Amino acid sequence: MMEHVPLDFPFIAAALLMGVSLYIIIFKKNLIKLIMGVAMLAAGVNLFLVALGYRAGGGAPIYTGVIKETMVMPVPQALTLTSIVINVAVLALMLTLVIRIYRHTGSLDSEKSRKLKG
Amino acid sequence: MLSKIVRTVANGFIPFIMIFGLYIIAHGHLTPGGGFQGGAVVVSGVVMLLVAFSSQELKKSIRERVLSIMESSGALIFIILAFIGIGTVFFYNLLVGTPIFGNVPAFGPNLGDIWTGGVIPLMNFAVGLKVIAGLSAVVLALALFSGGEEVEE
Amino acid sequence: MKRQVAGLILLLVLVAFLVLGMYLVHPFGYPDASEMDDYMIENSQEETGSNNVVAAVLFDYRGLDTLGEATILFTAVTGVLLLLRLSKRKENNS
Amino acid sequence: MTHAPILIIAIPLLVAFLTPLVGMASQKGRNVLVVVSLVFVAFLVFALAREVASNGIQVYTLGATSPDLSVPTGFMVPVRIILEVDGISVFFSIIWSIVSLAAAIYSISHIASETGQTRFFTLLLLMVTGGFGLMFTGDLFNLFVFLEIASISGAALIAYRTKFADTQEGGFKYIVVSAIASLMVLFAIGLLYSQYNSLNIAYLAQAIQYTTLDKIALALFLIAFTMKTGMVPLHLWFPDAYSVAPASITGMLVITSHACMYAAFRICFTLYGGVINAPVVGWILIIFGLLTMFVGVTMAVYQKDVMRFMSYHAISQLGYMWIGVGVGLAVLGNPGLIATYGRDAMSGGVFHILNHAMYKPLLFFTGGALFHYTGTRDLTQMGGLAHKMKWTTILYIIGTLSISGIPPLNGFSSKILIYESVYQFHPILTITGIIVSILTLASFTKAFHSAFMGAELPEYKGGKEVPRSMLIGMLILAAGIVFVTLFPSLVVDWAIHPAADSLIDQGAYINAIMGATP
Amino acid sequence: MTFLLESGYAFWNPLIWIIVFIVLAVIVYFFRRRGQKGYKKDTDQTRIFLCGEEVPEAGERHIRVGNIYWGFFETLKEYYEQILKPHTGIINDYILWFVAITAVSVIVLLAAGLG
Repeated sequence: MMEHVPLDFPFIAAALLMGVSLYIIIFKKNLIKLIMGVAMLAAGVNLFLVALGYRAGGGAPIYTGVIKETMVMPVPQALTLTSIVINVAVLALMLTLVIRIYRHTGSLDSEKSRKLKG
Repeated sequence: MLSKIVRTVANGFIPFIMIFGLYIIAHGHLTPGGGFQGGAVVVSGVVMLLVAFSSQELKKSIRERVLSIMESSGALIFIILAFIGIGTVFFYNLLVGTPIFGNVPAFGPNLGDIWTGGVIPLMNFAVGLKVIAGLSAVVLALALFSGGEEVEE
Repeated sequence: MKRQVAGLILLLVLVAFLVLGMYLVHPFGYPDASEMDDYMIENSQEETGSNNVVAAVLFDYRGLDTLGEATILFTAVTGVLLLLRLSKRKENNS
Repeated sequence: MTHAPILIIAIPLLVAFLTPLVGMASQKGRNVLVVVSLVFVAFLVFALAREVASNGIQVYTLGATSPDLSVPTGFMVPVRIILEVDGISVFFSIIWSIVSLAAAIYSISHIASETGQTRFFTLLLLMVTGGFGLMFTGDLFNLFVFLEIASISGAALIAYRTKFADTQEGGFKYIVVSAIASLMVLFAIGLLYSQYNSLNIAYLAQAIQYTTLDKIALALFLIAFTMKTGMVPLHLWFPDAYSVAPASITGMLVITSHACMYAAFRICFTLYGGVINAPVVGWILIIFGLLTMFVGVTMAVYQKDVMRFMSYHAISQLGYMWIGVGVGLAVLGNPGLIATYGRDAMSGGVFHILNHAMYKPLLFFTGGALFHYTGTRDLTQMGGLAHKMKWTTILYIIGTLSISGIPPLNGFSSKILIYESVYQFHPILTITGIIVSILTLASFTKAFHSAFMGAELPEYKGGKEVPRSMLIGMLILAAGIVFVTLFPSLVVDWAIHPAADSLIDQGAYINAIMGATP
Repeated sequence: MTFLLESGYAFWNPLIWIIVFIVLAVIVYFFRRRGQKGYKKDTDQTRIFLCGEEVPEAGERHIRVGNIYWGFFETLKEYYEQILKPHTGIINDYILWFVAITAVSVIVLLAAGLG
């Protein structure tokens, strides 16, 4: 499938996005940046999922009005929709907890909020 | 509380945003969109109000209690719509073929009939109600809390 | 410091494996298998009466996922309102 | 009765949506509603268990024209979400129903002095729903969704006591770890979907080829689920999250970690069972299990916070289960060895899950009772509490003897199964297990002496025994311990062996759904 | 016989253990009631006697958790220094461990497939 390799760009982009976000999560000590890393990781996974369902030259799988002959696969779009909403929920809860931590400790540094250790 | 111009523009825009969101919710089974997307659009209007006016101003008109009642009722409508199929199977689309949203389009492209989809439009409405109430409650609570207040239980 | 370097190396190894896996995934736009999705595209109109196949998948074929999704949103809202509540009860309603 | 699987998932969900409305009306009515619904769900679970024991695997296809129409007529691939309940699912769901009922009853007076009780019980019911869905579903993406439900509600409940800083920190760590593990699981699901275009576990188990992508997906599944379980190199979040939560929630979190263990079993035995390189994965699990046992118990001896101390013991007990099931997985390809000792090892591991699910929440509840009485989790400030908390002391002694495997209590009956069967696989496993058991007894004796024994301290003279509902919650679990102690072979024959066999027998799981198709 | 547990290579029976414990309890009780009965409550007979020294308060009498198993920790000092090193309560390190173990297990699985 060598002739298709350039077409793999969305998958490669998803993998690189996941790598970058994992780097952010591991090496950035600011809690808000950590949450941004989690959001980017979710974005990478969603990009991978929605790219799975694409068919070359396909249109939206909706029968209203004029449509193309080939339709892209509907299930990955549904899965991506679900996972986007799930990640919205997770991020809302994370930000709430960070606000509370900031109220308590007065800092956003993950090395300062380590009362629990050992 | 931003300047008078921003507030006036927000006042002008808010009905269009609401109507667009409700359109997306109502046509979820015919066109791209659905309950979650339309609800998100409506909540974006709420966020615009929150930015234009202060959160205290909004707190006078929107009450936490009402929002949580709306959200619970939306979720309840959704799960009850899933339960009505339990005579056959849970989540069975009972309304296909009945007068309510029961028309079945012929296979292939068509212009779209609003009375199709069985329980899907109703579920879209339930989810839209729930998303509007829930997300505005979250946004309002975060704004109020960072403004120094806390939410009553 | 040594820990950070080792972590960086292992992270690069993992990302390398992910990119390798991405090359092994079917070429973009040409899926290997699509029986389930073809079935949904064919039958969604007569089974659910919905023109929008994605809506049919969300609310009929994979309805439990959407119920769980709505439940997760409900959970997050309840959790946010729980965590931002008054930490001590006011005298008038206690 | 055919609707039992979905009712067990949907009724706690319905009650969770009702709870905020009822809680606005009356607090007592809300508590009654929660407890009654959980009792009803427990009855449904036992009825479903009898159904599975008599009629085999139960299949429930959501939205189809008939519940057992798993594959559309004239078609080869399952398209709808299918709930599939076999022996191991029913086993875990029985544990989950009992412990969640005990935790709900315990919570009523454990959080009586806090605000936001209505939302607390709502989240507790949502957590129950997530656990049941995780155990019953036969669909990978649905498993991810229910995993997220359990994780988010768990994180919000861990941070329930918002006036302390450490609770917020523990909840944040828990939700970050859960979110990343869940996203890795979702990525692995996408890898599988890209090749086989299906999300149904049975269909994937039939079609899987063990290509390179499948190996990467297996690694992601395995490490993500074992991190959620609390296996040792990835256990660091575990005590942080468990020690700060309200005690009832800690007792439930133990079972959610067991549910993630169930998901890992499902992946290893059912999804990859036919093609997996069993010795390698089995040895990975065994080595992690040895580390888990030893590091967990040595860290536990070191602790001074009562809940952290018990959390590290929860970690070290997980090691027994991993060793038992890991040995069973390592010899999976060899029917002779399975018959010789593999099945016994897996039965021991599964039996230990049951025992651990009885005595560890009991011990966490007693720790919560200590917190309720003294207002601190620090063991150095406790002492002489046995003078005032007689019931708590007795229940703590029961749990201690059971966790450290003192005959005749139930901890011993599962440990002897593990020891004897694992010894033939490799003797070092048994030796480590016995050493860990000794250290467990030593550390619990230390905690018992420093908390309960000694003269009555002046600062704790005024208090009295914990309220009744907390005692009821603890007594339910103690009754379970006594039952398993008295009738070990009954439990093994009716619950443990079917569970272990349903893990070993992959074909039955596949045929239950794909039976019609060749 | 529902009490009997056959573990494949041995059996054991909780009833036997319970009976043994009951017998031991009876023997202990027998010896105990052969002891002194002449003690009177709340007199010097039942008070703690430390060679005439005055008895410290309850708080000082109680051995706190920090002082138990001192020798154990003293012997295993190096082990505990090593094992406490990874337990930095920093969330980033937790994810670092996760990524590291995932990479290692991917390598192991792929290598096992080759061999």
